[in-house]
Amino acid sequence: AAPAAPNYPQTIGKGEGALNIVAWEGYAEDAWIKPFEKDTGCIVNRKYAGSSDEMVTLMRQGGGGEYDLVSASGDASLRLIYGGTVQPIDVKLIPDFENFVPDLKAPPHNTIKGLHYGLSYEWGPNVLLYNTDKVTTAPTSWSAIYDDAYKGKVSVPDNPIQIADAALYLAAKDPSLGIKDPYELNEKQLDAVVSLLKKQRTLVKKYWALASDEIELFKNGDVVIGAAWPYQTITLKTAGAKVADTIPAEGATGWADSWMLSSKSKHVNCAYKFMAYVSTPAVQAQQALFFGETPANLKACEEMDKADKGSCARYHLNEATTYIKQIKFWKTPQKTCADGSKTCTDYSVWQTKWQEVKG
Amino acid sequence: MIDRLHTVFQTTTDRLSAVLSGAVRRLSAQLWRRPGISAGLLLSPPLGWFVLIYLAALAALFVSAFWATDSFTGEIDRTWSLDNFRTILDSETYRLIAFRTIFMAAAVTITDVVLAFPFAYYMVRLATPGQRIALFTLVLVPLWSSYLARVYAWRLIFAHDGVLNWLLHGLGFERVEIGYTNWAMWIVFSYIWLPFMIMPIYAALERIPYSLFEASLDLGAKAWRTFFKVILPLALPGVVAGSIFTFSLTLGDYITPVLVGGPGSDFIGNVVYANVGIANNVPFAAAYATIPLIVMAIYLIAARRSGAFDVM
Amino acid sequence: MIDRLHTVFQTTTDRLSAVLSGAVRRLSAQLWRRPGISAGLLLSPPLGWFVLIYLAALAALFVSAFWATDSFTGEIDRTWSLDNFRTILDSETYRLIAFRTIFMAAAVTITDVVLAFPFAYYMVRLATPGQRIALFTLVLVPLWSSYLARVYAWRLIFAHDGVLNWLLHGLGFERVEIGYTNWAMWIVFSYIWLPFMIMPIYAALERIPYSLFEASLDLGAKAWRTFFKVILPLALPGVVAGSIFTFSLTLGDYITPVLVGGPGSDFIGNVVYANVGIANNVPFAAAYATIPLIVMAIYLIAARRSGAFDVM
Amino acid sequence: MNEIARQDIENAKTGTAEEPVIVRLSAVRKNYKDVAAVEHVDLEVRRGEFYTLLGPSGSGKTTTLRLIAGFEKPDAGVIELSGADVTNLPPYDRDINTVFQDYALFPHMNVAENVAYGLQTKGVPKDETRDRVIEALRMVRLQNFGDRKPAQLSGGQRQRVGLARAIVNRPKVLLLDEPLGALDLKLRQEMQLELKQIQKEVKITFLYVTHDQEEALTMSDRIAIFNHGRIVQIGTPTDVYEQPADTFVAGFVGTSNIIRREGKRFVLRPEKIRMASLGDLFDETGLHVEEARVLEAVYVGMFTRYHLALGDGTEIVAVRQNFDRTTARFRDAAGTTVQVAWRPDCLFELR
Amino acid sequence: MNEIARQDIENAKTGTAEEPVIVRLSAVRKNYKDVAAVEHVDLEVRRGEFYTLLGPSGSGKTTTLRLIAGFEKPDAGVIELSGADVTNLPPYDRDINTVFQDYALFPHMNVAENVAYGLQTKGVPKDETRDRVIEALRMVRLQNFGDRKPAQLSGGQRQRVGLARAIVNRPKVLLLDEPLGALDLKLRQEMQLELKQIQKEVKITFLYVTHDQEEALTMSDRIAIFNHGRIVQIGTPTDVYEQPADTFVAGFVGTSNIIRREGKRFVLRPEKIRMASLGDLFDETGLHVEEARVLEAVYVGMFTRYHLALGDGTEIVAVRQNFDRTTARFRDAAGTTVQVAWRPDCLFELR
Ligand SMILES: Nc1ncnc2c1ncn2[C@@H]1O[C@H](COP(=O)(O)OP(=O)(O)OP(=O)(O)O)[C@@H](O)[C@H]1O
Ligand SMILES: Nc1ncnc2c1ncn2[C@@H]1O[C@H](COP(=O)(O)OP(=O)(O)OP(=O)(O)O)[C@@H](O)[C@H]1O
Ligand SMILES: [Mg+2]
Ligand SMILES: [Mg+2]
Repeated sequence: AAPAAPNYPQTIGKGEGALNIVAWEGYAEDAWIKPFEKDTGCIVNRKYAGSSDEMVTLMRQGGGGEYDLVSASGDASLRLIYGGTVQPIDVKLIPDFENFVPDLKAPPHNTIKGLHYGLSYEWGPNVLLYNTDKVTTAPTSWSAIYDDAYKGKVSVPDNPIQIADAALYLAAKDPSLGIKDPYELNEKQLDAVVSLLKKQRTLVKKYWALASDEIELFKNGDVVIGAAWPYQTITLKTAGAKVADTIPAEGATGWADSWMLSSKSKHVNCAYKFMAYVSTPAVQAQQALFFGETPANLKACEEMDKADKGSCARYHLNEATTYIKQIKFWKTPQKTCADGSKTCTDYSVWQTKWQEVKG
Repeated sequence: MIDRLHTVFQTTTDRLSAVLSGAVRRLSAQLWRRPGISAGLLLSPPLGWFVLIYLAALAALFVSAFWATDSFTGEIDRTWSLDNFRTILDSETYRLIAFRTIFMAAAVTITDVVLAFPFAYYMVRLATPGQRIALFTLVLVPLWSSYLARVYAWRLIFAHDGVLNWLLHGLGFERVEIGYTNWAMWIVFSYIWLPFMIMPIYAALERIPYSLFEASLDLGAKAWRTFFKVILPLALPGVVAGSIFTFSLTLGDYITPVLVGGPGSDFIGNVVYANVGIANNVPFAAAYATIPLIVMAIYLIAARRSGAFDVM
Repeated sequence: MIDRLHTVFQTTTDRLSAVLSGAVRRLSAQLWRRPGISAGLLLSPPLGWFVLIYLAALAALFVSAFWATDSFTGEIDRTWSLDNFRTILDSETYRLIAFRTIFMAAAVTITDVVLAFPFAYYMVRLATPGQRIALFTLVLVPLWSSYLARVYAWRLIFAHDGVLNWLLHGLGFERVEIGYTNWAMWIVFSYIWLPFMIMPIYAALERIPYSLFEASLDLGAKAWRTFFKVILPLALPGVVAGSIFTFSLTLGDYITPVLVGGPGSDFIGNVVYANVGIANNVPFAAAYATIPLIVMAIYLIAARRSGAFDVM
Repeated sequence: MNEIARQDIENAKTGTAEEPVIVRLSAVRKNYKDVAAVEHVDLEVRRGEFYTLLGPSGSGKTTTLRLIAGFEKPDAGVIELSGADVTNLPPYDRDINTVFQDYALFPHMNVAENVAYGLQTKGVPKDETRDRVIEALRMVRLQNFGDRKPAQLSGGQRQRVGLARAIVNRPKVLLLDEPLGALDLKLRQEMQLELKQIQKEVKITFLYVTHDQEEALTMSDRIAIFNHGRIVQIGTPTDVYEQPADTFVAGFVGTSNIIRREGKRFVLRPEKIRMASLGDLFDETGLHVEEARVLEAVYVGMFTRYHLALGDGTEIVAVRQNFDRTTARFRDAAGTTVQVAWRPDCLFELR
Repeated sequence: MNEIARQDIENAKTGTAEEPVIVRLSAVRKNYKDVAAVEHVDLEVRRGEFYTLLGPSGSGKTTTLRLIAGFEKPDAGVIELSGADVTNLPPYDRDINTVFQDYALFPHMNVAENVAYGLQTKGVPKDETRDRVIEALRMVRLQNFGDRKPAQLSGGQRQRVGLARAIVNRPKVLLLDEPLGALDLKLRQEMQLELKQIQKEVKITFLYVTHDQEEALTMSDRIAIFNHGRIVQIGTPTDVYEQPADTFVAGFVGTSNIIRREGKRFVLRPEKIRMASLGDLFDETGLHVEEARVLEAVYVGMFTRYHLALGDGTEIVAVRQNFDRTTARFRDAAGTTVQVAWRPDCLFELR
């Protein structure tokens, strides 16, 4: 399949009465979905997915068309685009689009040749999380999770995209490899990364698959250091756990989620209404605070501070335009590198390699 | 209500410990009387430990159902309350999902009984020994391939452009759109767990003497009557065993709903998964997971009161 | 190699159709001889359809194993090749995972036999009727709660600061770190599928006349000898049935590895899931899923050659 | 004169010829693959008869019964019931009921439900069913056992339930396949009396299979002796015991001594032989007298069994009723020589 | 003189007193919850004896055997084997083997493996095991059946395998619990002979349980009669048949007529009664003669059974050996009056 051609509606018409969405857990809470349903009459059927892979699967099932919208992360979005599963969105129909962080208006993970296949939503970095009781000097480098010191007490996500984290670290540690973009690795570079990850495997207690896994692991003392999301840090801290997180010197990978519209959507009007609604500052702020991440809409800053003083700064929304440059956002690795050569390794290779790492 | 639940809990614990200590007493009495069996009991320490941990795990689960979680922080609040159960009962969605799960488990069980019975009957009564081996193979082979792969195979069949529609189209029928619906789940579940019904029914049928069948014909009953009055009641233990298997396997599943279900196909397992996986709300998940247990308990107690077990 | 596989395929199909047509012939012969059973066969049309779809699903699975997928777009390329199998055999990781899965299934099966046997034996021979009901309840109750909930309960037990370590610590023992290891998986699997072993062994033991036990003692055999020479061989059908259940259920699982496994805990099911979910590489997943099937087939054929089935 | 004796004598005279034939098998044959279970059987059972099929194991008795019941279809021949051809009718369309050797009681139903089963399938009204069940249970003396499950009954009681379950339907013919085969001696003797009693009461034709010759002799109006899938003799008990058609019948129906005289073979039953000490006289005249050596004497309570060797070496068995309390008389003589005697007409020549 | 008779007479004289006691039960008691299965049993079995426990169902025979085998522990009393107290030993430490009523053959082993089982547990060398198994199978005439599975054998054959499996161990005592109970009459009679033969051959003490009185009478050296968990009489077959200790024994061992004379009750066995037409003379003197009315006559082949009513209305049974081929003589007389006679010493007074 090829990317779908645009098929924009002229205006947002009357809602179809229903909307089927695939979302991350926590991305469609009653707190903001109920008012939407009341306002628009679009009843939202939510399907929570546990992983990017599951999202792709769900969106493709039944030849597409079962679900209208998906909150895809960068490691899934290109797969959805090139698989013809999602269609371009007419951003002119989204009033808040102009308030988005500039880098998120047409990022490479959801915009191809000027066509917006996705509408950026929330984003955040993958941080280095550690137990302040057990790790007394705050780590400043990702080397902490490749270090024998915490053997058997390390946890990293169970996700092929984790290769990029290691690549980011290797890019700084071993410049001779010539890694420029952690998502664009040739075979030699990939092999180097994989051998590093294989060494790391002996240190790992568990590759976490669900957000809650990581929380449990830290809470129960199974793990003292690992790669995590800010959401987990916040949850653990409020639960009284002695943890802290940091973005180490090498920088961090991160995710930027986008709402994407199925190319066979049966509820296009409701979908546009929904996208417009969740782009509003109020919803963006609610979402950010609930999940522990940063909105795409710069205007959400006030709303965040209103609900939780200082949270706008805590999530770096106030300096988003610069902060965002530190983060290497997830995107699906492809065979074709940015320079047009076909020497890069694609996602299926990563996936195989990741399987090898895990064993 | 809490008081009552508490009493129930207490009584259950008491009973259980009475039963266990009774068992121990009886065991030692037996040991004395039958020294021959003592060696067989060398096996029991691991079993004892296992039962202990088994009970601990169950208890941990049930107890946590009465706790609460701060929805924002995810911290567990160890004060006893029935809030979780109240939430479940008050929410239409949760009620619906619980009902759907139990209903589907029941539907799958009934379907499997209906399918497995003639199949097992054929194997026991009509098949030659060679055929019997072939049919056994047919039943067992799928079990050796991955559960997931089998479910995916069904997706290929049900897909809009899948095998089924290709077949229907070829035969000149209308295409059907049963992929990603509860119908699809029903078929897939029935298929996946069918061997777990066939095997116990086969074992039960094998034990029914053929002369009972003849006696029924002799007394003027035709095949249907013989089936419902003689064969079915006597095969009931096998049907019950198979039903326990298929019912519980369906009840506990949460993958098939994800893979072949559509919107509105969530099972209790999915809610449990969601609550543990995201909101980290173990207590709520535990409470929700006990719902079918409570339903079954009520059902079994009612069945017992009505004397349904006396037949066995 | 392809030629050989093709021949095997052909032969299998031929045999299968021979068996089926034989069955049909035999059935109609029986119908003539025993008009009484004809009504019982009204049940067969749904069965026939089901068998057909059942076979179609299996066939879809096997056939797709020989196809390929475009790795990026997920489109299926329907040209026959053995590439998938070659990839699997060449990769140490895939071989290891397949081996791990089968080994774990075998280990769990053996564990469950060892645990279920004395339990079932106690229920059949030593328990009073009241105890028997209590023990049955103990075995069956967990089946009615969600599979996931039970697995999570074990996480609570195994965690670094979990119930088990709390207990060990309280008793003055060293803490153990078995959470998120293959040991944890082994225990959880053994626990989850134990009822599926207990029930058939119980049924088998119940059918062994007590006099055989006494005869063995009478002839000078002590308990161990009696167990291995008399009880175990006679309970073998139950053990085999239970083993089929636990083995196949473990083999097909992929959730427990995710939830309680650690690094190096992936199962065939996880690879299948990854391949379907990510690369949408159904053919590869199908090929991988057939691996245990092929292993089992080779094993069973070898067992048959060696005459292991003649005992039954 | 008692019932049985009277009937016996009448049968001998008239062969119940005035009663219509109720079961007729004509040239019936049945093979199981290459085993000929029933080769060629012609049979006529008259209404009200107690008709016994007697023969060794594997001689085709059960197969014959199953053909009549309709559980099997003959390969050749015709089966008639009251003159109508039923060869192709299924069991439930034949007015016949069977008492199975293994009882075949439905284990999940209690006694009353078992007995009521046949009536319910026929749609007999509830009240009538209840009355007839009570009546049938009374007949087999199990009035108070209606609520029991078969597993709670002894062998003899189960047997009687099997009987009640059959007779309650008032079939034209009742088939009984070794109904007492699994019972111990004492119980079997009791049940024999009861069966006979019940047959008199319900006046149903009994077609009875046994391989116990004593049972056949005491109970039957007529006996058909089976061997290798064929009937070798049909007759009253006295007929088959006293005038066996051939060596097989002679040997199978009771113990029999075969004596050769003048190149001919004769049957001599053990009880026909009188014994006396050497020199004593027998109390009857016209007896054939010989000398014999006593080999062994076995005390059986009611009688003593003697194993004797005649002058020509033939070993024979003789029985002697124990008229006296001291039984040592002849036992002490074991090893010595005695006189044996029999009425010449007790020798029955075998062809 | 034959073996049994000689032994019988010797027993009667000496009570096998010269042989040592091999099994002794002293004041043994066994309760199952509130049921007293065995109340108080004293028993002495001597080496080489064929000792039978006879009694009705539920009288405690099986329980006694199970106590001796070690399957149950007595609540009181002592069990000795060759003088050693074995009360607390498990079955595998007692030099005793059992032949089970339901055979209890191991269905997964073939005949030879079944028979070899006991030797293997004792670690008998392979060669010797093979030889002894062959010998034991020869003894029960199953030489060629070593490879068969129990399911492929007939009832009688299975029984013999059970026997071979026990005797191959050459135990001091062999316990047999109604070993022939499940067999049909013909087979049972054959097996009785064989059992007796085998006992003579292997010279093992047999402790035999039955409730078939004829079996007990023909086979035993001594019989212990059980009732309600107690032994009511011990004696030779002639003892218990001819001189029953009480009404119970009289009724249980054989058919018995109870006659009242001068306020006393006497036992009279059916075979002691002679019959003659009115006016005829009996061939013996000193007989007590009465008149009786014939109620019924049943032909049983070897003899005819007569149901008679004496002058005082007492109903009695008499049997008469069928010396003649025509048996109609007395049957025709049914309903008429005959003379009955017996030797006065055949009346045995009951206390
Ligand atoms: N279903 C069957 N399949 C094959 N052979 C059979 C079958 N039933 C009976 N036979 C054979 O037919 C012959 C006659 O058997 P049948 O059961 O009629 O004998 P029977 O006289 O009733 O013997 P028994 O006294 O042992 O019951 C036997 O050789 C038997 O092996
Ligand atoms: N395991 C048991 N539990 C309870 N009661 C028992 C048990 N075994 C025997 N009894 C009772 O003990 C009494 C004696 O039984 P036992 O089996 O010794 O009799 P038996 O003489 O062998 O009778 P049968 O001729 O029927 O075999 C009976 O009343 C019986 O019900
Ligand atoms: Mg038969
Ligand atoms: Mg007994």
